[in-house]
Amino acid sequence: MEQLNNIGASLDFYIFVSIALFSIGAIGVLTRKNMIVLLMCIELMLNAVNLLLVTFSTFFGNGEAQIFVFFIIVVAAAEATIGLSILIMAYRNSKSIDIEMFNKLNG
Amino acid sequence: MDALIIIFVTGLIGLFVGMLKNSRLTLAVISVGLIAGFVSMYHINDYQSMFQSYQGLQFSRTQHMFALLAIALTLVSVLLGYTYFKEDEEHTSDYYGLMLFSLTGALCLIGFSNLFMFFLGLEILSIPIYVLVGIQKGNALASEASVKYFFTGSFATAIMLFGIALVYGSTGSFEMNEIQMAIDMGIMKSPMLNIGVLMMMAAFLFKVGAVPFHFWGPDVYQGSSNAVMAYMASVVKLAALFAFVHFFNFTFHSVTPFVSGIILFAIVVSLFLGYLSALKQTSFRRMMAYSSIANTGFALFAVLNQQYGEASLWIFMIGYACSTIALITINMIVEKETDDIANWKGIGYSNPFIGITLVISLLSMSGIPPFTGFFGKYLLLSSAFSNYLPVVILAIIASLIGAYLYIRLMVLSLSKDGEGHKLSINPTQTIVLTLSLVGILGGWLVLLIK
Amino acid sequence: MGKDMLLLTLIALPLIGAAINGILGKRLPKILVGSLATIMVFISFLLGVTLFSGINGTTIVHLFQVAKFDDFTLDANFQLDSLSIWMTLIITGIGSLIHLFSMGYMSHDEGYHKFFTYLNLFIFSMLLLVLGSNYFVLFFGWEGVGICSYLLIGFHYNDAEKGIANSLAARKAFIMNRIGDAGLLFALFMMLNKFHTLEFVEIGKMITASPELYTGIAGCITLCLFLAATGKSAQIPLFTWLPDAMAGPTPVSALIHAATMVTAGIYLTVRSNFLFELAPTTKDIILVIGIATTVVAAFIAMRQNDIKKVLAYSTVSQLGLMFVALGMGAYTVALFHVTTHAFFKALLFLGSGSVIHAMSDEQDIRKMGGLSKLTPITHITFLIGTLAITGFPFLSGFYSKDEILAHAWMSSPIVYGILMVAVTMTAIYMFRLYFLVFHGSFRGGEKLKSHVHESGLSMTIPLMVLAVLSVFGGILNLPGIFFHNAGHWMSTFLESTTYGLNQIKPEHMDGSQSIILMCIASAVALTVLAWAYITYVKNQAIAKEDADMNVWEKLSSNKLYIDEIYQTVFVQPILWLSTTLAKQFETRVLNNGIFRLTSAIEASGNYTRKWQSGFLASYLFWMVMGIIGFISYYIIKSTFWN
Amino acid sequence: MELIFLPLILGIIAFFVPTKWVRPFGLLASLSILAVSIVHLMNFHATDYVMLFNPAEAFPLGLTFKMGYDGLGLVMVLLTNAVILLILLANYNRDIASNAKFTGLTLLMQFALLGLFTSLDGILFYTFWELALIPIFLILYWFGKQDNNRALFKFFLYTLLGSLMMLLSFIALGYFSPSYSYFQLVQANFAGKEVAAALIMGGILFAFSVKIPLFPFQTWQAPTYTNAPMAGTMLLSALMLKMALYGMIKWMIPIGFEGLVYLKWPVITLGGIGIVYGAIIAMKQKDLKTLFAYASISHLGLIAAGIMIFSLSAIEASMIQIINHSIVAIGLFLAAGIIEDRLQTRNIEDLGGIAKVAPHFGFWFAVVTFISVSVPFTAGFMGEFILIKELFTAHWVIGLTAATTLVFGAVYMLRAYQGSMFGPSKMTVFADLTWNEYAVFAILAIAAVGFGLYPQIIIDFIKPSIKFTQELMSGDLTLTK
Repeated sequence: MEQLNNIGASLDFYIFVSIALFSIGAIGVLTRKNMIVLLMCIELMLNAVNLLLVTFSTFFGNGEAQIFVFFIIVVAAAEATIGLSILIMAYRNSKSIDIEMFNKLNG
Repeated sequence: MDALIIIFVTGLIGLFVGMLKNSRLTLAVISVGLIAGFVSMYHINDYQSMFQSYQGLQFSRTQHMFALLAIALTLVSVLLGYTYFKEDEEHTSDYYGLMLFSLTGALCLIGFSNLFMFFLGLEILSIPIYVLVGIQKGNALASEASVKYFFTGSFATAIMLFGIALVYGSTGSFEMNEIQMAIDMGIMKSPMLNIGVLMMMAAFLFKVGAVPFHFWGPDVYQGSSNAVMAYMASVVKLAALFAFVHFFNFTFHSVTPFVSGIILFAIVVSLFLGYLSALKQTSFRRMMAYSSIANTGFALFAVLNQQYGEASLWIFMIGYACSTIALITINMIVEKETDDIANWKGIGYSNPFIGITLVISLLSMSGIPPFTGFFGKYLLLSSAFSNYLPVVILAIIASLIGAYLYIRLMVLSLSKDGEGHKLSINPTQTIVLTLSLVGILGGWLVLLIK
Repeated sequence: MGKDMLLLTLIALPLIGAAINGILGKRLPKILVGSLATIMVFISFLLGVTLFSGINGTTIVHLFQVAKFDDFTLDANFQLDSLSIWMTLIITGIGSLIHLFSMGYMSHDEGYHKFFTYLNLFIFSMLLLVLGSNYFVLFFGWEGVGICSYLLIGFHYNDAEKGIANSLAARKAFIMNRIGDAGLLFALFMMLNKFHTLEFVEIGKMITASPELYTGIAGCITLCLFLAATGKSAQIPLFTWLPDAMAGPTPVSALIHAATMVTAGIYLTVRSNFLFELAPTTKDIILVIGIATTVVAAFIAMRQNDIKKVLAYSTVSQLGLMFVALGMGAYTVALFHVTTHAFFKALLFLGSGSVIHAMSDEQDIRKMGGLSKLTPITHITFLIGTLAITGFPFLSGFYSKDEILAHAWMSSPIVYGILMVAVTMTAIYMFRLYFLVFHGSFRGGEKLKSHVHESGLSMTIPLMVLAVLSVFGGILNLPGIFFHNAGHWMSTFLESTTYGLNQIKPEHMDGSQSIILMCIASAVALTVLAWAYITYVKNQAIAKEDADMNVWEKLSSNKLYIDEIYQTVFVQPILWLSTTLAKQFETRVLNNGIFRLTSAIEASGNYTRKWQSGFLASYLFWMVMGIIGFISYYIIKSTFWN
Repeated sequence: MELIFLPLILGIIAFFVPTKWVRPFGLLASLSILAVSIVHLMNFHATDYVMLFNPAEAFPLGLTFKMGYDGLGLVMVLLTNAVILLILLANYNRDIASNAKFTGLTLLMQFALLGLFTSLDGILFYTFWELALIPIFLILYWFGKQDNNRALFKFFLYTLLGSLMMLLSFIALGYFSPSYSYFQLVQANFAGKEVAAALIMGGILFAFSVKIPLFPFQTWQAPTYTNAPMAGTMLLSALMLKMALYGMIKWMIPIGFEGLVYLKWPVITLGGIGIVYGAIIAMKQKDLKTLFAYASISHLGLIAAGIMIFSLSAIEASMIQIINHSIVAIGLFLAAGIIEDRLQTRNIEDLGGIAKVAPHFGFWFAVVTFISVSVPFTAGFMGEFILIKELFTAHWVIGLTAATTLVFGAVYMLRAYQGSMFGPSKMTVFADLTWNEYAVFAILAIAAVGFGLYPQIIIDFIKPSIKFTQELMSGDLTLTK
């Protein structure tokens, strides 16, 4: 009960943190050219979401969100694997992992 | 629910059967599985299923219709892909497996009743597609396409999740009806909810490929193979659009009026950008990608239509998907080393069956009666007519440009120069063309069923 | 056989003849074709005579109802009364004579059967015109004769050198007539809207019942009717087609452009007398135009060198004279002149035809001369015709002209004066023509002279018959002063049964005055005769060449430049408009405008494509931009809209 | 129902008929269809309203697939079948007739037209309206000049734009009437919403005026005609344009009557302009087909203006004129086609003296020319007579404008005829008419004279159906002003 109130008092703080995390990830996605870094930035965004969800679940005091977080972690893992494999394939085709290299398809 | 499992298991079996390197057998197994799934989905309410207790998936009447359509379209895409897949001896079954897994995702996305199922469906739908797009290992374009699709896609996923989190934060539940109740209680003005909804909408717009989240479309469609593109253009778009409409017609229906401005903007820009950019394309698949952006613009009218939205969307999608599949099949038949539109010159004149098919599908695309494409557009526009007249008029003008696009293709492919230039059509392709013709000609008759 | 059956057969016979000739004419021998056509017309003439003998009052024959509209019906009815039967007699009588003449005249033509088909068709439509009991049927005939005249003027359309000219003349005639027809149509419309019927008798009844109701509309209607009349009867301003119409074969000129069709306008006016009586203004206009036409035409005729052109302009002038009569309300007088004019003008044309035939298609009088010995019969008959038209005492023309002049004198001396000038001019050009053709020395060269020969019987018989008629035609309507009981037989006959005419009593003047007038007229004729004889026979004067003409002669020989004026005022502007519209508006504005638009739309695709740069970074950037846009939309909306 | 679907079935069969049997097949097919329609005529009484397909229950979104015909519809049905037969007959000695595609498309076209003339449901009407566009488009594209894409696109997009406007209007009509059934649409009440009605009817009118074409929308016509094959031109001008005029009479006037007060005079004015404009441009045209195209602009302007008068006799007259125009169109374009076949040119200046070489052709061309300048004894005269009268009654200025067609018509038609037929002969050999061309001309002439002497036969069919429509419309409104 006590704990819940603390959370309630500082809920905004958690939200801001996760928003900040999310934005950092997004900005990273926008600015970086290295695909691996991009991948990590996206992971970062997902983790921001996780944090947010956990915060809310504690705030509402029901476990659903935390289960959801597990889902997200699993999916994130799957995505990471797929992403890395795609990355490797792309590297095979054009000896580079710089996204600037991929602009044959345009117009 | 049974259908889901049948399809998923069929996918697994398919993977194993694939080891026998017998493409016919694999196709047979997959098709049987899909048909079985279709049947069980058709009779979903007629028998007591052992998974009845599970509440995560519930198929109302419209959801039921959409699920059936999704399975049918997958079957068609599988048949369409057959000739292409079997060339790749090693991984023939991978295509089928991935498609079927993605179909399970699509079914979840259609039948979901809480955000868990929704999110899982979305991911199960998307991840196999990332693979399918890039499955041609040696192909640089394919890998580029899949890279672009993967990164934009996962970025959109992140946004979607953030939106979900915010919605959960403001409503305190993952159950659709509870969320709806909570919103209707009167928190529809709360910033957190609205921003969450807007973020989810952004992700949706990405999935359905509408402006300004459409960029992946042309590149991915061009980079991927015909079969995969057909699947994406039909099933993926269908599932995503349905989820979009479902959210904004039921769960968020009290927020929808507030965000309608954005949707109208997306509609108009998608329509014009899609058709105008398509005018100047030389690659067929790229042109189809742009036209699919424009068609998405039409489909988005369903989001604004609380009453008939889903029904109209169904009719529209059956018309759009069938014509797209037919055209892609024809493109497969005519495609030489590139998918240049010039290959189409005169094919329709010398091959009557192809000619009739492409004429009908193109006319249906350009919204000329009595084809399903027309009725779809008609339903969407007529319901939007009273509230959003200016947008409807803009849409009409855009569809005129679209008609110009399609008629130009029709004229090209019907030109007499193709005299005597015969094409060989495989039986599966014939089946696909016939099925899609049935869809185009007869799809709208569903209107008459009470 | 009842009256109505007789009438219908009378109308049908020429049509049947036309049908037979048209279908089988090619295979039949020429003599059969010609005689069939002639006999058909002649039989209907005989039928006409029988009907004429038994005429009493007005009989309407109902054939069938053409169409029934919500507030009026259109019927194919025929009317049998003195006026219509009189015209019928003229048409069929003279028609059969001219058919006979054509059998000889056209004998060398390859389009023989076609010619007679057209002639019969013409007779048929002319009969429709005069026998119809309402303006609707009349209009059918009206247009029908127009078509036939078109076909017959352009009969030699594929002639090597004159083919184009012929067909152009035909076109001109048709189009000018079409202008007149438009007028007639509008008259019909106004009548339909006012009276809801087109039957002569019913309209007449309504008007006589309450004239004051219709004075206003009658003015408009009569003006339109008169426009139509100017078209058919070649009055100013629509008279220029008639001289060109001489491109047709001579019998055609005789039948259509002298005896019958051109008098349709007079017939129309007489028919609608009850309307014209309500419209004094129109009558004045008619009077003025009639006078103008008669003078102008006579003036032009004086220096024409084509034998047929002279006769054509004299026809126009005579028609003008008739319209003068109409303008003064002397309907029967006009009809009397129509009759006599039909006699002597047909005679003159046929005579000229015989001359042309003899001269092997040479029409220029400067090449003729001294034909009196070579073609005696033609000479005599032509002389009679000339005397008749110049109003030589006690010939038919003398009486009819004298009637008109008398009325003119009573209406106003000025009109009389002008008419006298016209009459004098008529005498001058007719005698000039006669003397230049038949007297003096032959100017056509020896080679031509050797071919000159008198025409065959089939051509001379009509000449003689018509000559007789032109001499004694006056008996029909002798002035009262000589024979009080037989006087004005024709006028009384016409007035007796024709609707409306019996209200209008043109008074006949007392003896002394009329005798004076007659003396003046004959004096004029005789003096001119003497003068012409001296000029052309004694002094052997021949027609001047254009070079040494004075202004007046130039004006006359160039037809007052009226054709040129019309060309510049009406034709050229329209053609210019046509080209300009087609080039500027149609092509440049409409057509290219559309294509500009489409190409602009197509080109805009190139710009929209640019957005799709192909760089993943930009895609992600725009996605973020989108979200930011959404959120800002939310912020703005939530702050300002509630 | 067989009336509608026989052409469809035969048309589909036609695609698979072996080449040497195609000509007789096409002829027999159209004959049988005509026979069927004549059977319908036999059991028809002028006051009937024959329902071909009349589902009892209403479908969602106001779709009622009602089909049927009254006198008006039946006249158009007969006209269509007769004209198609004549077109196939006229082409019988040409290569095009032995092309399975052509015959099939023509029969499909017939199907669409019959559907249009018998549909009693708004959406159905629109459907057939669009459907008719496709076969003609393919005919023009496949059998027209090779380099005709531009003209073709102009034609297609122009008409498509029109029909999209029409679609908008029909969607809007859905808000004023419980269903799209013709009878309920006619009873739709716009009282107090005249402007809305005017806008809706404006949309429909736009589609019609593109098809007719009314004055500013005619730019697609001339190039399309000149590029089209003879048969295509005939189909276009003898049948497709009539769709629009029929639509005006049957759909536009009864449904949107309240709104038409705003449209009446604009349309009449445009029609009047069209009459003069078409005639004046036709005067200097060198290409026979172009000339006839502008001539038909002039004629149809008259008909359209007449229809907008709304008076009973005007509409009867315009029906007569519609039939007459079909006759004229077939005749003139057949003549042009014959000249083009024999001499490979349509330019008047290169022609001349044909009548001397080919007298029969000369004669029949003359007959058609006279029919088209609407002299008495032909249907055209009756039509123009009443139409101009009605226009004159409405306002004397428009009457005067319309009457210019009498003179101008004579000017350009005679110029065309004399320029090509008269004068010194410019060619040595010109094959005279073949039996089928002869037959077509003869039939046309007989029809024209027949209707010209007894137009009552048409009026008897039209009048009851117009009256019936008047009764359908709410009481205070009637067609006669």
